[in-house]
Amino acid sequence: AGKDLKVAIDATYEPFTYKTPDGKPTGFDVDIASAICEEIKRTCVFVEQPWDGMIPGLMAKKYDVIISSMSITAERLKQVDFTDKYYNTPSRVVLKKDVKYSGPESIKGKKIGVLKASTQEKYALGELKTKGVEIVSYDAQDQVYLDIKAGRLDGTVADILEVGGGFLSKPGGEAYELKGDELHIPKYFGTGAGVALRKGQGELKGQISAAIKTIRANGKYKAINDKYFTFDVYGK
Amino acid sequence: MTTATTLKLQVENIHKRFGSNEVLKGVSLTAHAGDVISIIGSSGSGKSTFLRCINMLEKPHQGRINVAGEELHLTPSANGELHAANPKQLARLRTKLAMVFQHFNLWAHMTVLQNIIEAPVHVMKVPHDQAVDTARKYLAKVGLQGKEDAYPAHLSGGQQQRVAIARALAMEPEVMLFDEPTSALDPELVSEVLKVMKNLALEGRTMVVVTHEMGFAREVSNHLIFLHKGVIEEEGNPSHVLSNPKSVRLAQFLSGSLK
Amino acid sequence: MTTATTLKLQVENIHKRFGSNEVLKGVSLTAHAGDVISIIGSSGSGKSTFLRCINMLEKPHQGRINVAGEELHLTPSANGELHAANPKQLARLRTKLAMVFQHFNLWAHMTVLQNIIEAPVHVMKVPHDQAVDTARKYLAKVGLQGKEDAYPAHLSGGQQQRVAIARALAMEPEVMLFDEPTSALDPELVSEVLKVMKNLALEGRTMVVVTHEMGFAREVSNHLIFLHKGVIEEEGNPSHVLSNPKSVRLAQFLSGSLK
Amino acid sequence: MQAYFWGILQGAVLTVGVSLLALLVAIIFGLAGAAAKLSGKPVLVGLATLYSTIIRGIPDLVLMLLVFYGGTIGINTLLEKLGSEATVDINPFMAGVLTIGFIYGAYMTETFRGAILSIPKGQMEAAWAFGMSRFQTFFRITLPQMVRYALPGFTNNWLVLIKSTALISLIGLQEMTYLAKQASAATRSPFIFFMFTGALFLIYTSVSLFVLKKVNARYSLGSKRVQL
Amino acid sequence: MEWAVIFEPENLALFGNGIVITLWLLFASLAIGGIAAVIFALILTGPWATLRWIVSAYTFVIRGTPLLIQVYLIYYGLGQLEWIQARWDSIWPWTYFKEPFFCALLAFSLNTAAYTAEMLAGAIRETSAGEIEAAHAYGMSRFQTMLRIVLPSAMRRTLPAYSNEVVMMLHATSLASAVPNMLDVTSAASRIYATYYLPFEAYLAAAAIYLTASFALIGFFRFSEGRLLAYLTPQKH
Ligand SMILES: Nc1ncnc2c1ncn2[C@@H]1O[C@H](COP(=O)(O)OP(=O)(O)OP(=O)(O)O)[C@@H](O)[C@H]1O
Ligand SMILES: Nc1ncnc2c1ncn2[C@@H]1O[C@H](COP(=O)(O)OP(=O)(O)OP(=O)(O)O)[C@@H](O)[C@H]1O
Ligand SMILES: [Mg+2]
Ligand SMILES: [Mg+2]
Repeated sequence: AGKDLKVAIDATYEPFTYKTPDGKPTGFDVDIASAICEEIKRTCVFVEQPWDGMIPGLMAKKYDVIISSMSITAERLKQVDFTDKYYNTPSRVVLKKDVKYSGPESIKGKKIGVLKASTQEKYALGELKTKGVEIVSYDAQDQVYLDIKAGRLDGTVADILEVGGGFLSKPGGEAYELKGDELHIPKYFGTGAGVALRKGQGELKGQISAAIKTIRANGKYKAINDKYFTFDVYGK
Repeated sequence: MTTATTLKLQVENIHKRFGSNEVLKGVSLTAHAGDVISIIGSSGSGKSTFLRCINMLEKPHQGRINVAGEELHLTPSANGELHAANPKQLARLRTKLAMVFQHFNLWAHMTVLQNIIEAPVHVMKVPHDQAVDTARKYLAKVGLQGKEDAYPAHLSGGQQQRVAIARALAMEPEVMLFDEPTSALDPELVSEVLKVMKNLALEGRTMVVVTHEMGFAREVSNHLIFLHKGVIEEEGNPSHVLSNPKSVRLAQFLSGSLK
Repeated sequence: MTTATTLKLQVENIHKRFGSNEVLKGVSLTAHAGDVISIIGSSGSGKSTFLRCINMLEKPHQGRINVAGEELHLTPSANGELHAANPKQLARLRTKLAMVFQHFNLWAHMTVLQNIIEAPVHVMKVPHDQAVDTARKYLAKVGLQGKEDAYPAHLSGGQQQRVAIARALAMEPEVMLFDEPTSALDPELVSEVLKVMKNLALEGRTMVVVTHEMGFAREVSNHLIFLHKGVIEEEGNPSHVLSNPKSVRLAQFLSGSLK
Repeated sequence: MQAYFWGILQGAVLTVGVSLLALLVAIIFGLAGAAAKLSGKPVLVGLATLYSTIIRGIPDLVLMLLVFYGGTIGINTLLEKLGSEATVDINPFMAGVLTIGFIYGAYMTETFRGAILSIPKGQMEAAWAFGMSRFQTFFRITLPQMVRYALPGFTNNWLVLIKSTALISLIGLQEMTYLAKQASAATRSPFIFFMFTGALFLIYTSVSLFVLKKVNARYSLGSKRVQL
Repeated sequence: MEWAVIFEPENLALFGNGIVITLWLLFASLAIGGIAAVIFALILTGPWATLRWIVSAYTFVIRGTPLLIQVYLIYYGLGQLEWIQARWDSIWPWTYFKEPFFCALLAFSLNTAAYTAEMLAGAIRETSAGEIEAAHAYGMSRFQTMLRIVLPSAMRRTLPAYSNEVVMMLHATSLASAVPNMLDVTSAASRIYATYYLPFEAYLAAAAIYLTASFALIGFFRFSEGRLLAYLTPQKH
């Protein structure tokens, strides 16, 4: 392996980036990062960085890239550069099983919790609020679950993987289910998670995008994918 | 007013220890209306402690206290000291016993005027304006007009002492306890204070004065107590006792007098 | 030792205001080795302020200070007060000027012994054991053997004052400034302290004593200053001045004396 | 799951280390700040006032980011301008200790100043009159007497400081709050880890309070208390 | 740097709203917490052993755990209790527990009350013995001595330390975003940061707001000290 590639992760997003009990970073993002490094002949060095300081840290050259489930959005593109996506999971509406859902109008007047400053919040504000749904924003997604359990909320809009692992499969989540279609609208949800790097790192960006294509093609991606998921997270 | 035979203060057989140091070994005192009792004695003989026991600032280990005919109820604490059984009664009796402290103990965060009207207004419930008038009167008596709004820290030693005296006078209490009230005063002021005290005595007020000035004791008091090592070594009529001390200790004590 | 003509302390034309209140209006004083100078005056006349100006605890607005032949360098501050140009020089000169405060100002967190050896050990760099010996000697002189380990708060008023005196004596300074050093003492102790001071004077030490006891002033001092409203109203030989006051104010002041 | 608790305990060691060192720094800055503010020298007063006002004025989080990232970005931009390829990395441990110490020094300044104001002026005057330098007076008279007045405010500052060490996770140090967050994310059981760290904090503060109580007793010798 | 973004009307409105929330939370919790603190301080220095024990335990737990956890437990923790859930739709006062603002206010008030109480209790214990004795000697009851002599003096001496508490509370209000819909100044900044990815502009703008507020508070305390602590300082004209 060649020169070090410093990769920032925020290990608080199971199953994408999290830590084993002995403190080793692990998860889908981490494995993908390692596979990429292997392709481009660099050595991955993982740098842990809380989410709030992710982009400033990148600017401050504390690391070279971010591989931490960061969605490619128009706003972020103003500050940093992204490679092609390496996965894209859809979001969906989650409600109590006995609630009938047939589009935003059908839940007029209900209270829906979303993660503050997330793609789901943008969607909820743009498509649900306008139809009379009450939107409440939270600092963290698990707070949304707590308030659903407490009865302060009727439901949420969330990434299906997130809500599946964090809520639906947990005690208290049995009474709820995914409703309606998968939500993909790029205007709100962007185009999936990519590797973020500083602007002006064009060469590296090209290498990584190519590496993603390669592992996608040679089966390495599938091996990693199957370790964590029962379907293909790469998306359409 | 009250006649000279009314009992104003009766303190009996006070005992007080600090740790193993027995400071008072049974000291008693009786004062009628208009009495001025001087207490003299060498430094550390227990004068201040005795005065502070009278209003229970120090808790005695033994003894009885009766103020203006009312007996203070005392009960023993676990540590052997006596304490007031009824805090309300203690507070009430204390209003009849104004005190001038050896270290003045003025309230630092209050101006001179506030110091003086504090207890009359908030304890005796005297109307504020009336309290201010009384305060000004006594401030004038101790020669401190114009210092009403100064804080204690900005006063000279003698001025602080005079505020402490005015504060006690303004309570117009039945019994006054003075702990070396003229220690920081010049001779001229001493005689001023003496005059004030004599007038108070004529009004029938009772005073107990700890002092180091024999002249003061002779002039102002009608009874003198010489305290030595925690007991009353000698007592009686001041000029008598001072001129013809019976005990060797008192004679020796007085021999130091410069004038 | 030093001869009686050595100049020990020369203070010239001290002016001091508090706000708009001019407390000292040009006061001067000269003391040679072995001199004992008494300062008398009514309460609030500026005696303490003058004494405190001599060692710059109060910053005068005008004046010159010379200790043991060394002039203290003073420069004006923005607010009109003078301050020491060189803190090191000030600290050095202050070690030659021990002070007994009117309010004693014993260090509350130190025992009696610690109070007394503090400055000798940490300022004068006297070896610890030697400082303890000196401390015990002076404690004995003021009659306080056995109280070495007590904290100031547990002492009687007179005991505190004696510790303050011992603390000053233990510095064995060239000049001593006493602010009413016997105010809390009984006559017997007063004459003890008087004896100590006379001996010090004989050793050639210089003393400036603020006092309210005319007898003390007469006995102990060879020069007397009467301060009135911030100026020296009269000065001279003590017994002379006290027996034949020239100024009306002094005569009136003295008339108060009880004995 | 047990292993996560172990990890958090190791983070707790870091928390203890950073907080104690930061406290030391804060005490030094606080004493210097208080002494300067009370010195009466316009320049010193001005500097100390500026320090205590500005630092207390800006939220800790922002300061931490400014010092650490702003500092690194600044230095690296400078290096780039100078044509250097090298990148400088501030040691996060030292940066954390210094930043937190520097911030809490501003709070300590006020606490200590208030305490010094509570000491009767005569105590210091006696020291000056006996020829002690300002320095000696401060360490032999003011400091020992200040302790018991300062302790309540000091204790509060210290307890807040302990908890603010959580900030160092922002600059990449694995202290216990952050580890607890990771553990709760990995196991998706937030409450149990919050309770655990809460308990660790309580243990740490109990020990602190016990020590501070002893200190208070030591420095209250000779002071007179009246039963209220 | 792109400062223009901060000055766009919607972002200004965001900050404006943030300032209102922040100040409202600050002053309301200081007022409630302040009153509680005085009562707690009296208990801490008073003779009632059981009460004192309870209040000590309370200040110990509050001062010993992070404020964030307290906010969390009051808003989310209590919300999980069925007993509360059964009541908060109709039965007063439990209806308040459904409200984020109320829960945040409660947590903040309880927090500042604990810190302030300990500070004040410390100052009360250090009140000069002579001054208390003088009050006793003049017949003041325990209560009066407290109210007229000890508290006024202790509160003044606590001022410098209390200014710390107030400034810390100002900063702590940023934790209010742990409960939903509390768009205080920090939340406003992080929203702008998340929308535009301009960390320095967003957070520096927030810092400027906090700085201004702190300056105002610190200035207020200096002014009060000048008046209320005059007795500790040399006399000026
Ligand atoms: N710190 C201060 N601030 C303001 N005024 C003061 C201060 N100290 C003293 N004064 C005033 O200065 C005057 C002189 O005070 P000083 O203490 O020198 O008097 P003194 O002659 O020592 O009196 P005493 O015999 O009562 O001790 C007094 O009127 C006093 O009120
Ligand atoms: N709080 C205390 N703790 C321990 N000992 C004390 C305390 N107060 C006084 N004492 C001791 O009790 C003795 C008597 O003290 P007291 O103050 O009554 O003396 P005094 O007669 O008033 O003397 P002075 O004339 O010097 O004021 C002294 O030896 C003193 O050391
Ligand atoms: Mg006494
Ligand atoms: Mg004086």
